[in-house]
Amino acid sequence: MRLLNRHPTRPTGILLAALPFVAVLIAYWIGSEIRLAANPQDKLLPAPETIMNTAGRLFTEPNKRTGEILLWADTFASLRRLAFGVGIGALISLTVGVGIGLLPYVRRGLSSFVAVLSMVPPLALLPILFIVFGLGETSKIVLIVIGITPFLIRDLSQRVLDIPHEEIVKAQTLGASTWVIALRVVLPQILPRLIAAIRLSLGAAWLFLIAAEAVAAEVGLGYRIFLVRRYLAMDIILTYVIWITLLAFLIDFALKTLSRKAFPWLGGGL
Amino acid sequence: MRLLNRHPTRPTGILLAALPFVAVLIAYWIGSEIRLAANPQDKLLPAPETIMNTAGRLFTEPNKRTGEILLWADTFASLRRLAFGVGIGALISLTVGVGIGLLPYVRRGLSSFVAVLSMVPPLALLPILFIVFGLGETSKIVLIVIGITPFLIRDLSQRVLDIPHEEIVKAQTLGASTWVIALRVVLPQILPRLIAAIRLSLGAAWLFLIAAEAVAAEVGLGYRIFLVRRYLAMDIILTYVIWITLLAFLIDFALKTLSRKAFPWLGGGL
Amino acid sequence: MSFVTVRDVFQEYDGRPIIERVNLDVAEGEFVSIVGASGCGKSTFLRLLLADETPTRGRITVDGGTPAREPGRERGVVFQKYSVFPHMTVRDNIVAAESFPKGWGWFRGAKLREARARADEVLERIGLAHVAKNYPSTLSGGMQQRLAIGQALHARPRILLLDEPFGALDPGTRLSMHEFLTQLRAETSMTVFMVTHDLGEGFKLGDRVLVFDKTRWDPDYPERYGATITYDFDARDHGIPYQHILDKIPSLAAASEPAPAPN
Amino acid sequence: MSFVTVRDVFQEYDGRPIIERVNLDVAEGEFVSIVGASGCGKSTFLRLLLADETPTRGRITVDGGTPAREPGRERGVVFQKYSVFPHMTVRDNIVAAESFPKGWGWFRGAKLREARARADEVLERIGLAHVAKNYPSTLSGGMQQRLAIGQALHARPRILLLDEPFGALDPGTRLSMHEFLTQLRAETSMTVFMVTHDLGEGFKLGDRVLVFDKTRWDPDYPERYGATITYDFDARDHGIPYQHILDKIPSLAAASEPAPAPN
Amino acid sequence: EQKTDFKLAWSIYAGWMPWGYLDSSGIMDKWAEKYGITVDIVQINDYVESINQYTAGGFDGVSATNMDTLSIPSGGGVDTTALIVGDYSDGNDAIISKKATSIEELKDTKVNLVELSVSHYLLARALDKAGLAEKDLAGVVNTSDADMIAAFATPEVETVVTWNPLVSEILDSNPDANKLFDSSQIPGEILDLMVVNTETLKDNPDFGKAVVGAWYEVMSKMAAGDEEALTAMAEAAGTDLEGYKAQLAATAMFYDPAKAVEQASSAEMPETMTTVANFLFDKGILGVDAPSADFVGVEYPDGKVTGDEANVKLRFDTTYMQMAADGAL
Ligand SMILES: Nc1ncnc2c1ncn2[C@@H]1O[C@H](COP(=O)(O)OP(=O)(O)OP(=O)(O)O)[C@@H](O)[C@H]1O
Ligand SMILES: Nc1ncnc2c1ncn2[C@@H]1O[C@H](COP(=O)(O)OP(=O)(O)OP(=O)(O)O)[C@@H](O)[C@H]1O
Ligand SMILES: [Mg+2]
Ligand SMILES: [Mg+2]
Repeated sequence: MRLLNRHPTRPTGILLAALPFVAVLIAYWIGSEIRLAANPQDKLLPAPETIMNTAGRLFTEPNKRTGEILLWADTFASLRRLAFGVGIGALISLTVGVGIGLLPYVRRGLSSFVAVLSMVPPLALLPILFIVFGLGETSKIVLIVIGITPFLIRDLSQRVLDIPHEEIVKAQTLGASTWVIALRVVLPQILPRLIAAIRLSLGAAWLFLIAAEAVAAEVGLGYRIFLVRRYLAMDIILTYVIWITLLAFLIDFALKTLSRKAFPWLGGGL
Repeated sequence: MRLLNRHPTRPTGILLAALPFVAVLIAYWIGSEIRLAANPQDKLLPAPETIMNTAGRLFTEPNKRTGEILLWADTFASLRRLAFGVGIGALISLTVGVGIGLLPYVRRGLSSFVAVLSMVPPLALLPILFIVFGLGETSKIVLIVIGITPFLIRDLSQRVLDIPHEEIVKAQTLGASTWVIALRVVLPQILPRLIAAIRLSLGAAWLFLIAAEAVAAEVGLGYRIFLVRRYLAMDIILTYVIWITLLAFLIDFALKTLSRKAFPWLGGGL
Repeated sequence: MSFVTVRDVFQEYDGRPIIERVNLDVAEGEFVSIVGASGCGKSTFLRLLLADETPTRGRITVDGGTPAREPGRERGVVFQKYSVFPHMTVRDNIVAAESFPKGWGWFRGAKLREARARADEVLERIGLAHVAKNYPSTLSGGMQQRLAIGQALHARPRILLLDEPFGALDPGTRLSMHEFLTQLRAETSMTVFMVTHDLGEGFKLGDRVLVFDKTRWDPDYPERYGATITYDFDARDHGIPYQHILDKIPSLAAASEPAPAPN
Repeated sequence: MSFVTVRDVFQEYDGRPIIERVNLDVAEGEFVSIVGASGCGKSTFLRLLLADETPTRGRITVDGGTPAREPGRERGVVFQKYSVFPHMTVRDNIVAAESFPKGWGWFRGAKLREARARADEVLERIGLAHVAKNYPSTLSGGMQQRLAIGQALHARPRILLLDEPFGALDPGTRLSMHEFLTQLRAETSMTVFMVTHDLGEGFKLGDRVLVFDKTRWDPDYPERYGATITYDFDARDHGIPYQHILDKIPSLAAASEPAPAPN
Repeated sequence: EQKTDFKLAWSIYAGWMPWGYLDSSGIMDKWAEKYGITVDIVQINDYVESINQYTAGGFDGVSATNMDTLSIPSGGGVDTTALIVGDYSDGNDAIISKKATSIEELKDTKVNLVELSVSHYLLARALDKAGLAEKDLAGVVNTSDADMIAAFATPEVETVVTWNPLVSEILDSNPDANKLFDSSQIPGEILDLMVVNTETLKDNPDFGKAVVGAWYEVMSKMAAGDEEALTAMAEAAGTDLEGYKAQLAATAMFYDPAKAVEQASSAEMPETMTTVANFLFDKGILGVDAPSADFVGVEYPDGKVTGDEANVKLRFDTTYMQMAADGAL
């Protein structure tokens, strides 16, 4: 039988899915053992149990001075920035995307500009950004917005253009104005796509967040990683990396679920 | 007439397209004038002509010590890294993507692993990367590969799954083995998608390149930007930013053209 | 007493003529079927009637008014696909025909309740009351087209334009849709233009059948000339004997297909 | 002397029965048309014949062999869509029928030239020689289906399976495809199974017409029971008078469509 | 112009940790209130970015080294005054090698460091003292300070130049690494300052008084070994009390304002600054338009000027530190 027609049984499937994770864990464990055997003080690949201990401590032990648990404070601060950045980016891109997709005038005026914008490396502009928006929360949020919005706009405006012309014509024959078409025909139909596009750009959003927090912040996941990187405290870094991965996964899952629940008319599509 | 039915005339259209670019230039020019009026030596927003002069110098004047023109050396080094990183990422993702999309066993084994991998923030793993791959070219290329491959794999494997089942069945009725199906039915059909996916992930690739070059390098566009940031030589930074934008644009255009030329069977699609 | 008047209409795309010198007078309440080979410009002509496009030359007027510049409520339309809004329930699709001309495209409170009640009546009449709360994607093709027609009619257009409305349906469904349309026609007295690929359908439903074809043909430059109305059949009393039309215009049968090479 | 033997075949999806207790004997060279309401499981049955799926229960054998576990060269197939490879030229699509069983799926040098020559012959016969170097996307729907059939036949299968092969074509093209298929049939003597929505087509082309329908029906749980072969008509000599079939099995006409509510 | 709200930026470094404590302990606020102003102290992780921000006008003052002050704000035309001379690096910056045992052995090898930083300067001085020049090396590789420890752990990196806490971190985890040279061999050349905009300071002497007053209150606490204050600083630096004390040991803090005044007025200062200016000019950091190394003028407490007298952009001013020393604040 051809390999492509062979389906694993249920238990085999679960085993297969677990395999790469287990392999990575074992590889790490071996690497860590080797390094620690050579130098028990090695910080690069701390033993798994060290990481577990550190993680336990980070998640539960409050800072003596301030009384708050740093990891949660960092998480909260970072998620807040992420939410604002992505939220503002989504709002801008919805407006501009619908404009570009629906109105020929706006399309002519903005589409090549957005195309060029999306090519500018935002990290290189960090100094200017910080000077224009200050070093507070604004500049971090703005970096996320600048980083993801051109992509979102291009994706959404393409989706607006993909809406069958027939639907737009139909709406016009029912007497809809441009405004009503944007609001009642186009907007609801690109909302699921907005969620999909946000899911795609969340990776970039995290990246920009971490980069911005590395430059100027007093709290935040990226800040903490940056701070302890100087001491090569890999147990803390790895805890944070795993935690960020988990958060990213949860956010992605939440968005996917939201999309399925909120848009029943998609009928399983997307 | 509804706004959505109004099309700008040709000259109006060109005017509209130029408008945002001109607006940005003027805004910059005014900002620069104001700052330079306050402090003629201000480095943050150099006058446009200063940038022009700097750019002219950067593109033509060889370095006194080494005799080579730094900008071209930087460009060459960065493009080389980019090409290797993207090329290796493309090869890996083609193989793995076809595997995941075509073979149920591989799909069960790898798809959730890749999904988790794509959530890991690569920048936070830089220290481990350096130790494993050294500080040379390898680690920079590997950062690009790690940064873009999970996305490429997910995109490509989805495209493989999107190939109509009918085509796969048809190939089987013509006697094709799994290998032949992968090679002659699936691969050629996802190549255009590979190019599209690469175009989408080039922004991220640049980002990772710049980040890697900021950490350790002797030459490269990102290296230079971070180096001259030490004395706030915004004229050089802006020249480099514009140059990177231009390069990104050219690469994107080249890939688009390649896709159109190399895959005539798409018939205008994509 | 011509209601829809088409005068010397030409349409070109990128300098390529598609439709040439079309003249037509249609009385109010007439049902006009349009047939022709694939790609000859039937849909284009419908778009011109719809005012979705403006003809390169010539003018199309309704009831002696000025030519429309964009689609509006006086012209209803049903396409082969994409004629209903996928993100609205069946009932909301009907309500949309009332609420879209309003400022925000929405009804609220009492108005919404009234509009919904009227929509339910419409659904009852078109036999979709039992799926009022479903989304179109859960409906069969025939039900979707029925909804599209119901929606178009609920806006009370003076002209109804149909572009192969039953083209994607299977023969059984098609027959039942014919019945449905005939029934609706009996209740209102709209002017209808219907493009179809199926000659039988055209003659069965239409009062007139227009045939679009090229009158001039340059074998070296097949795209040099556009199509125009070459025949205008009276199709009342089922247009018997329409079967002979194929003998007169063989291109209708071959449609998009070149004849198989002799071997 | 049964060639294709179907014995007590059941098929379920997620515990939902689609096909129940199907038994069938088909002689070599027979042309079997399959009709039935939309969604009753015709395509599913064809997939079982194709060995693209394995029946939940029962067995399907060809020429007394063991049941196939996956599609192979002995069964050719043409679907309504996606039956040709879009990334290969028309000629390469035919060559693929020869080269795919080879290790790398490629021919080179002299072998390639020979295969191409043979492919050109096939193209000549199916009337596509003039577009040998085109890509399928530039072909009309009818030409694509003709290519799909030519490609399937070039692999010399013992059984040909057709799933609504002409479903997406307009009536004129459809007629010419009927002719084409009849002609090809005359040349080879394959066993053919064809699913169609068009009763007339089924009777015109088939030697036998199988009707799939549910024999049991629970109004509260419409999905409780599956379909099976309820009629097996002899359709030789054009199966006259097939028109009465609609009186016997009205569900064929209504197809996917619920009857319009009376008003 | 006269104003009442001021902003200072600082970044994490052993000698600058008091700035964070100044802010969190409320000492700054107390002094600011005394003079009827507010001073906002902002921590910035990226040192270069903090100076850039100051240069661009985002802050009224910033913690910086003498070298970076000369190159970025002063070189950028922002007239800057060194308000506080906090310390000089007394071993905080070091050249560490895995193989080489002397500077001479660095010949034809690569050195990893943050280019154009004080590390680079330290290397240049070390090479100079050994009779070598940078071109005798196989090259310098720009390496981010945040990744210096990881870099040193990779096989191809042989020599790094960096600062604390990275120096102690590297020496601790690599017992066989050799410290070839450190800043204690060039005492007083790498100064850690708090620099402020000259014009702002001139128009708002209260700003200078409040900041200097607050700073020396914390200095006295540190000098007295106040555990609470030192622990807070240690934590902010991401280390513990022991670790921080070790870092301070390699920092010649001027706990006593009089010592700071003495350093700023010392006779070596013009010489040091000239060396620094030459280094900067040599590296092209003073800008392409800079005609020579002495294109920026530096003024010393006694009114002496090195460099271009018409373009004085960096001023060492001991007025306020003297006030602190005199207890006049
Ligand atoms: N917007 C457009 N721009 C350029 N060419 C167009 C456009 N719309 C239609 N055409 C061309 O005009 C010709 C007629 O198209 P049209 O859709 O009106 O044909 P049709 O008679 O409706 O065909 P079919 O029966 O296949 O629907 C075609 O050759 C088509 O390619
Ligand atoms: N892979 C599958 N998984 C689950 N359900 C399926 C699958 N394939 C088909 N079905 C279900 O089986 C039923 C029969 O489908 P099938 O495609 O065989 O019908 P059909 O008779 O070919 O219909 P049509 O005339 O519309 O093509 C349908 O209800 C369909 O939803
Ligand atoms: Mg058409
Ligand atoms: Mg089917």
